[in-house]
Amino acid sequence: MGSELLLFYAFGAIAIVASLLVIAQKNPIYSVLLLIASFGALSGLYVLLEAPFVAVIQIIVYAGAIMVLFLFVVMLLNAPHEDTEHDLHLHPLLRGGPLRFGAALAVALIVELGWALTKDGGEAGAFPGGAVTSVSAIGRSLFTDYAFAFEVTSILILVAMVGAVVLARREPGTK
Amino acid sequence: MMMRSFHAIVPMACVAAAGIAAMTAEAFRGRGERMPIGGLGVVGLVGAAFASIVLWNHNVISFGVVAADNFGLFVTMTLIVIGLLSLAISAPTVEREGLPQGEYYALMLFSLSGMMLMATAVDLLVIFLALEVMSIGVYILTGIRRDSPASTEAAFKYFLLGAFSSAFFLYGIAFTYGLTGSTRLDRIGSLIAAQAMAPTPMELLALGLLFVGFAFKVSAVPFHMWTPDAYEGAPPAVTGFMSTGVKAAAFAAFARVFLSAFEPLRADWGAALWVIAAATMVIGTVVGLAQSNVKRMLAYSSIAHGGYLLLALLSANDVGKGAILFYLLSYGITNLGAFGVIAALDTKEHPNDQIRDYAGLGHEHPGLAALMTIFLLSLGGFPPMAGFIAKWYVFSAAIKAGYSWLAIIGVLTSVVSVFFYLRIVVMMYMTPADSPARFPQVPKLVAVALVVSAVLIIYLGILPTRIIDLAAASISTIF
Amino acid sequence: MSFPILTSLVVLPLVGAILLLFVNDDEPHAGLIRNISLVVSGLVFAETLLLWSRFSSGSAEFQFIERHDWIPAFGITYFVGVDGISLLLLVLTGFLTPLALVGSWESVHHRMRAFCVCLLLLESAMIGVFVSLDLFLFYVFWDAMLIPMYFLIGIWGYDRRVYAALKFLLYTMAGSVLMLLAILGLAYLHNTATGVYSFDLLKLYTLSIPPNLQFWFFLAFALAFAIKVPLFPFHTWLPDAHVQAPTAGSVILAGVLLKMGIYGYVRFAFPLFPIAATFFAPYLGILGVIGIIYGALVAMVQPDLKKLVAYSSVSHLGIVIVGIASMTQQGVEGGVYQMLNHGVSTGGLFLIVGMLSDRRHTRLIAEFGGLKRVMPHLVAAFLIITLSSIGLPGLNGFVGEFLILLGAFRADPKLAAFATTGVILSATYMLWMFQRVNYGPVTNEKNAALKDLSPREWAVLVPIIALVVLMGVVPNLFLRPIGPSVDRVVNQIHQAVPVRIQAGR
Amino acid sequence: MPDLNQYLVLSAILFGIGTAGVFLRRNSITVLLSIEIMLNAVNLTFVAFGRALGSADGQIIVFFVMTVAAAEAAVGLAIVIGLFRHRESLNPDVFTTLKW
Amino acid sequence: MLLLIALLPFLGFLVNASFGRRVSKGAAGAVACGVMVGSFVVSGAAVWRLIALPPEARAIVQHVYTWFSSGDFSVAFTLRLDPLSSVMILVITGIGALIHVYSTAYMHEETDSEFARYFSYLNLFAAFMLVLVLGANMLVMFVGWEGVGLCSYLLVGFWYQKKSASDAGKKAFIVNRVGDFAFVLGILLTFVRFGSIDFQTVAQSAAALGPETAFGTMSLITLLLFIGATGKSAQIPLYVWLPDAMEGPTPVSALIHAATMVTAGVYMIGRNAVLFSHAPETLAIVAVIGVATALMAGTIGLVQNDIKRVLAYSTVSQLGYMFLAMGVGAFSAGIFHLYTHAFFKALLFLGSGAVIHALSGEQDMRRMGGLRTELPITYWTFLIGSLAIAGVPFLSGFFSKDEILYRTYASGHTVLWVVGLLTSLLTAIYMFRVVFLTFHGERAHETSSAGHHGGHLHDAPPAMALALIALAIGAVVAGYAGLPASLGGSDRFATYLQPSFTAAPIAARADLDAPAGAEAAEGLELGLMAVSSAAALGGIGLAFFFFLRRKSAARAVAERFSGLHRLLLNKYYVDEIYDAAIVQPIRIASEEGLWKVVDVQIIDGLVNGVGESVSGGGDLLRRLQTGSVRAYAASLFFGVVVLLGYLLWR
Repeated sequence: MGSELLLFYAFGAIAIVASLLVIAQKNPIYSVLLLIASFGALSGLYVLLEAPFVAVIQIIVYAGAIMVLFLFVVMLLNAPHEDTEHDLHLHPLLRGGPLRFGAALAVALIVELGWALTKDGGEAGAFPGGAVTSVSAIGRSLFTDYAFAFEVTSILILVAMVGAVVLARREPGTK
Repeated sequence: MMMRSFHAIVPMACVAAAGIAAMTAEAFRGRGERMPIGGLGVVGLVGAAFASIVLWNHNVISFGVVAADNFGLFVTMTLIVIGLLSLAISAPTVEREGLPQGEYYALMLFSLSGMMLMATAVDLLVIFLALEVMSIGVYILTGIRRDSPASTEAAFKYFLLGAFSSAFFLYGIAFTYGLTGSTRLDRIGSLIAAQAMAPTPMELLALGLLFVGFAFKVSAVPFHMWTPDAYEGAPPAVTGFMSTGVKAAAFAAFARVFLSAFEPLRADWGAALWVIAAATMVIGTVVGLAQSNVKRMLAYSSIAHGGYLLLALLSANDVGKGAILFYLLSYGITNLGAFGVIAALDTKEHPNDQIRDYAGLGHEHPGLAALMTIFLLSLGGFPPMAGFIAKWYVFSAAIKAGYSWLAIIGVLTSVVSVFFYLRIVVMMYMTPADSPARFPQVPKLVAVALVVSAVLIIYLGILPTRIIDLAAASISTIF
Repeated sequence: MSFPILTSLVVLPLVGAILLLFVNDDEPHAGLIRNISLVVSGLVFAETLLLWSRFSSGSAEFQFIERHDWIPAFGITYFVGVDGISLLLLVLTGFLTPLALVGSWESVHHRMRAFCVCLLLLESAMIGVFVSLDLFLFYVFWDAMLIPMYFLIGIWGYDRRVYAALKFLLYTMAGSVLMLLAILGLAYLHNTATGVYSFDLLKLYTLSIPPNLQFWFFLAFALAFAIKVPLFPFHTWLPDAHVQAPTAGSVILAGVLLKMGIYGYVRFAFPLFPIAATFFAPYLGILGVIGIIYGALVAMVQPDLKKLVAYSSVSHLGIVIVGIASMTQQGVEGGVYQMLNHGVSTGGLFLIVGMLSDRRHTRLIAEFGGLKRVMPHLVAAFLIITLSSIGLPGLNGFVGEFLILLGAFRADPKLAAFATTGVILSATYMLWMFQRVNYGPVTNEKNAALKDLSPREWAVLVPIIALVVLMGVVPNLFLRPIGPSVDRVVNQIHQAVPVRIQAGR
Repeated sequence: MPDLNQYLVLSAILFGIGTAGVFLRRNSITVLLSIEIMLNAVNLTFVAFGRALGSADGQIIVFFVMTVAAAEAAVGLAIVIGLFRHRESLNPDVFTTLKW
Repeated sequence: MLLLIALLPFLGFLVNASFGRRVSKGAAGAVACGVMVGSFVVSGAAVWRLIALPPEARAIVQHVYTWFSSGDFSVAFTLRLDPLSSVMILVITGIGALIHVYSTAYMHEETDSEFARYFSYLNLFAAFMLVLVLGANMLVMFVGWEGVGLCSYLLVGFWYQKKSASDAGKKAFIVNRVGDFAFVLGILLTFVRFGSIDFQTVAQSAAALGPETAFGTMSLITLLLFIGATGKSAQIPLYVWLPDAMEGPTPVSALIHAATMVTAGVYMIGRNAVLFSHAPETLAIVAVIGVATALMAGTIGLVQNDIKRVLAYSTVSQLGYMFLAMGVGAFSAGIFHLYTHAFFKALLFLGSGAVIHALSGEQDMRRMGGLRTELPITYWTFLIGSLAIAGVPFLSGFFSKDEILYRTYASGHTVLWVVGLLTSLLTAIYMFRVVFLTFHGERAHETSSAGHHGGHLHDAPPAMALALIALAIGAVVAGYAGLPASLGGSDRFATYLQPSFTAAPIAARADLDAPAGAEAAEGLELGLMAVSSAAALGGIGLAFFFFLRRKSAARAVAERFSGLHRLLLNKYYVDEIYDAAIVQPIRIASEEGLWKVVDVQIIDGLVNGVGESVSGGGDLLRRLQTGSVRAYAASLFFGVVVLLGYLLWR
């Protein structure tokens, strides 16, 4: 089954590199596009995990909808390049040094997580057979066991919608 | 018992319905037409109150994820009180700032329902969703004064950090799920208890990450940085709402998760919580001393109060659990009262939110000043106010659990905190006003709300027995 | 059950305060406000006297007990009662409040209503402190007391009032919160011992507390009370508070509030933690002696009358501490009696200083001089009160002092010898002050035209002087109720303490 | 065939990158993107666990997470727009009127 | 009855204090004198009843009420009349009455209210003095003790507008307080030791024990009591207040600072005779202090120019005599001298008062002289007084002083006797210096008084004259009450007093008194009398030579020993030393050290420092709140990492 491993590494590499580039970019447009790429890789991984449903909505919802929203906003604000330290006299705590310290923190976190997860002995090792793949099964439990959660999300979306309108709506007066 | 299985969600359903009603009402509101939209909220809340009274003592569980046990219901009631007061004190803000009524009240009610859900949910996923409902609503309310940069900035910071922390929280849920194959607290609890002796690193990860999520919501040091900014930027009424409601809901869930599911791992999180509680009390108080803006000062004070609540959580004996509930109630009423006063004084041209601005309030609005004094004294923990009983309750829990040093830190910080509460009193009574007639008229509704909360505070301060018994009873039903 | 006289004592001033809230706070109503509050406080005084007359002096037990559940979940009860020790302190409170009120008739000009309300609330809280036999209740009153006092100083005080008020409040609180923890600890101990929480003093008396805990608890209590007394070196809030407080504030502060520290020792700290108390008493006594000498010396050189009296309080209360620290019948009884004396005479001194500063709007000794020629009556009263605070036999000060010294001498002669130097020092600073203020020619012509006592001021001073003489000539009248209770306390301590520790001191 | 831990480590790395992004970038939108990265990392974890446990729950939870992500994105972007209206900038460090 | 004695003057005080300012001087004076006379009569009656009793049982006790009591301690306000106190009350009421009468004339210039105030104080004094001597236990005595101190404070500072006067009053009170400090301790120790403070009880329990061989508790008690006495009776080291006390009106000096109050110390020792006689160590100290004081005061008296100051120092010196007597165990002798001294010293003061009155306030003897002719009554009475004090044979002073010297010698303290003798020589000298400078020689006409008195001075008005003459008679005859056996008397005074100095009627007398009746002793006594009489006369002679005949010689001597002269003139600089060594250091240390540094800076600084450091910390910490959301995220993230790290690698 080497191919799966190979694919795993390929997708994984793409995801990581793409994400790194996302946060390495100065221009948000590129960031967004790169993020879409990494999401693509992720959906690939979902396929490997025998979760076609997730893989699909990953593309449709995430890459399709959310990222487009981002892109739209970036365009709307015709995203300026982010300004550098020299453009604004910064509080000492925000200069490069502290930020590098932040990066170090990130590394530390990864180390911690990695250590914890790998040290966690093999009992959660290779996957068992028989993953749930059928969309119908998912749908069924979604609307039975998770019906309430589903309703909650409806409220959530409603709130988000109202909020987005309230906040982003241009003032009646202005311009 | 004949309770049908979805009844547990009735309270929050009422509130959410009220929210939707508010929106629709707004939709049909003609330009410039005045409509008592807040009233709808009141109706919903009263309904919710009625529902929860009926549900009392029945331990209904709906969909296996929402448990209307007495603990949850007590918090729900607290939230209802908070909601009513918030609606009342919101009136002037909405009027003067010309905020979109419908949206404002709708959002407030939605996030309230989220809070209630958070308080009653027994499933991590649902807790997460509820938390999101609550938070997103509050983010928006924070930034609802679109024309004010501060407000938007506050919303931005709050939102960003909130999203950041909820990502950690979610990650924690993921690990928990991975470990236990479920997100139900009861199953998690039993599985963790099974191997509590030697927790696997992943368990600890899950623990830590969930901890972070809650710690952020209750603004515990060092996850507190957002609090002052958000509180200062938001409209005072909203600040009052979130400083009490969010705390209440978050603490309810915090207690539920950590005192039931993760209780077996106390050995691991106890010490961490010790440090965090101490740091929270100290930082909240000490930095509060240095503030010149009332809202910001009260933000730090609320951080400090979070510290006391953490202390109660830490010393989670029978006393402590009751203490959490009682403290949440009294603190909620008190703090809302204080912010109510701020809201009543807040106008577009004179925000009146600097401590200096309170000079001479004692002369111009004796009543208002007196009320403010009561609230501040209660926050400072003076008898015969609710705050005193609450603090005393917490500290007795701490003493009983043997956390004497934390208790000492607690009492000392509360003395220090008295200093900055009294700074306002000094301004109101002992400093002559520099520019007279800055203060607006206080709307009837607000006045009533404030008086009611003051009365409640004193009632809780003098005759707390009934509530204490209720609290004790509620925690005895679960964990 | 009989008429709840103690509760009515606590409630009466409250009612008065609430009553006042219905009167407009403006100039035309000022008189009405004054009269209402005066009547109320007068009634309170009358009721305290009634209490005294009903009190059976022979018994050492608590009387007029009322006990109702309050917060049953924690065994908190509304439990009040008086014994000989608290009885007279109640009377003192009742006696001084009206005087303080009348004494600050002129000096308070703005917000009369708020002033009277604060004073009445304060009185209610003070009475509460003296009657409560439930530690929780006690603490509630103890803390509640601070607020009105804070306002009295902060609003109607002199130029640096805000600083003084805050200092008073925070300093006192800082001490008392630790006591709160100790109280909780006690209740918890009672819980572990008997399975139920209880803040009931009488139950806690019987609780056997391990010595190491006793030490911590005692320290917590002792600190709270030491700050209140104020015991050297915790006294620095006192001069500020006194100097800045309005006359009424100073009178109540010196007359009653300071006593609560001593009262606390006698009622709570000593009997609750006898072993620790016996261990620490000598050190307490030493601090007391330092206080006597230090306070006197510092008082001697004060340029400000109020400051001088404030430091003299430090000195006088040092003597009282020495007395109670001796843990002998005479010492403690004298201490209790001296509390009353100090309340009367220092209260009187502050009233007189108030009258002077009402006339001249200054309290600097250098500003006065030769007053005897201008206002012989005031000076005569001043002289008598001065003498009483010097401790002249035949006036009240002496009896208490002598009993204290006797008690102290039995416990530790050397200490007593040092304490006795107070006899010299008090005379020195008081007479020097008296001479500079009243004798010599009238140097400052501002003083030349001062009016002598007004009828109102007569009304304030006569009762005090009468009491000064009465308490000096027939002390037994007052000592009779005190004796048995003190006896009870002293025995309580000595029985609870293993012999070797007593031998240790 | 890759086993669970490899997926977990991968997601951990992604999560770390996301966190780093939150305070390394000086562009609000990129910061939001970083948060999205974090959420996706979590999703990966969920799915992996679901697969390991052989249950559909993981996938369903992911579905909910995505909804949340969408909601957050919407609100977040709305706020960003509001900010931009005030300051004509996306640099989070510009918005420091509230401090101390 | 006994209470009445003290009560009458007290009533007088009340009346004058409350109504005095409204009634005329006549009325006020009448009240004051009336109560004194009344009290004298009552005392007389009381004493009469006392003497009627058999010697062993001579005591009248009146228990008034229990003053205060606590536990096993209880003070009864009890009055007790016994031979000793009977002498005292007669002296107090008798001489007191005379001085009251005298004062009505002397104080006549004062305004009505001042006049009334004066007499109210004077009555109050008498009342307290009587309580002092009648008190049956130490505390009641202490009441009087402090009371008289108060009155002396008030009367010395009577002319309060004069700073010197109010200073003197304050000084008197405070110095006395130093003594009282010891007195109180003495009382405490007595109670702790004997379980009672009643004189009788203490005496009996003391008598039960033998005399102490080493310095023990009783010695300590007595020493403390004696220190108290030195305060009241102006002995070294606490005598300094008495000369200043002359700032008061002269009658006051006569009554308080000569006749009665200052002798309280002597009386108190007599009261505790048994106790003292059981503490030989203390007795020795008493004797030495007494004689030293006598000598020192005498020397100072030699050179003073203020007539009242001379008398003041002579009082100090005479008191020294009395203590000497007490110190050698001759209690009766001491009291005897107290009694005679009361007469002639009061007389001398009143005489000087008459002079001052006549010269309208002049007190400097260098501005007097030649008044003999103009003030005959004053002169003669004053002369008698001087002769009496000088110890010229067959006047009262002679008997009492010789009694003391004899006892001293007889008890083997030869050195003390020599010093005593020397002192009596000095006494004669300085007294007659006064006489000659004041009344003889030619009138110094530059006196300010001459002006408005139109050159002619008028002698003492009747009221004053009456007092003077009465006292003069006393000064002559009083001594015969104690005519010693050696001169054919029977020493009745001593025998009368004896019961008071013994614990119980049947207590060994021998250890108290040297055998008075022994033949050998008589010869010795006569011899000593001759010596001291010679000293007295010699002294008068010297004074005559130096201060009347050859003034230049006096000046020459003064210049010869100018150093010594200045030393004496400045009273050995004792006041200055006290001021520099005690008063100023304490004052400065308290102000600059205790108050401004310890209190304000250290203690209060600490308190405020805590507050400031806390708020300072707040200022510091709030800087972390940079306002940048990314910094916040960093802090949050930091928290996460640390927390996880802790949990994982705990």
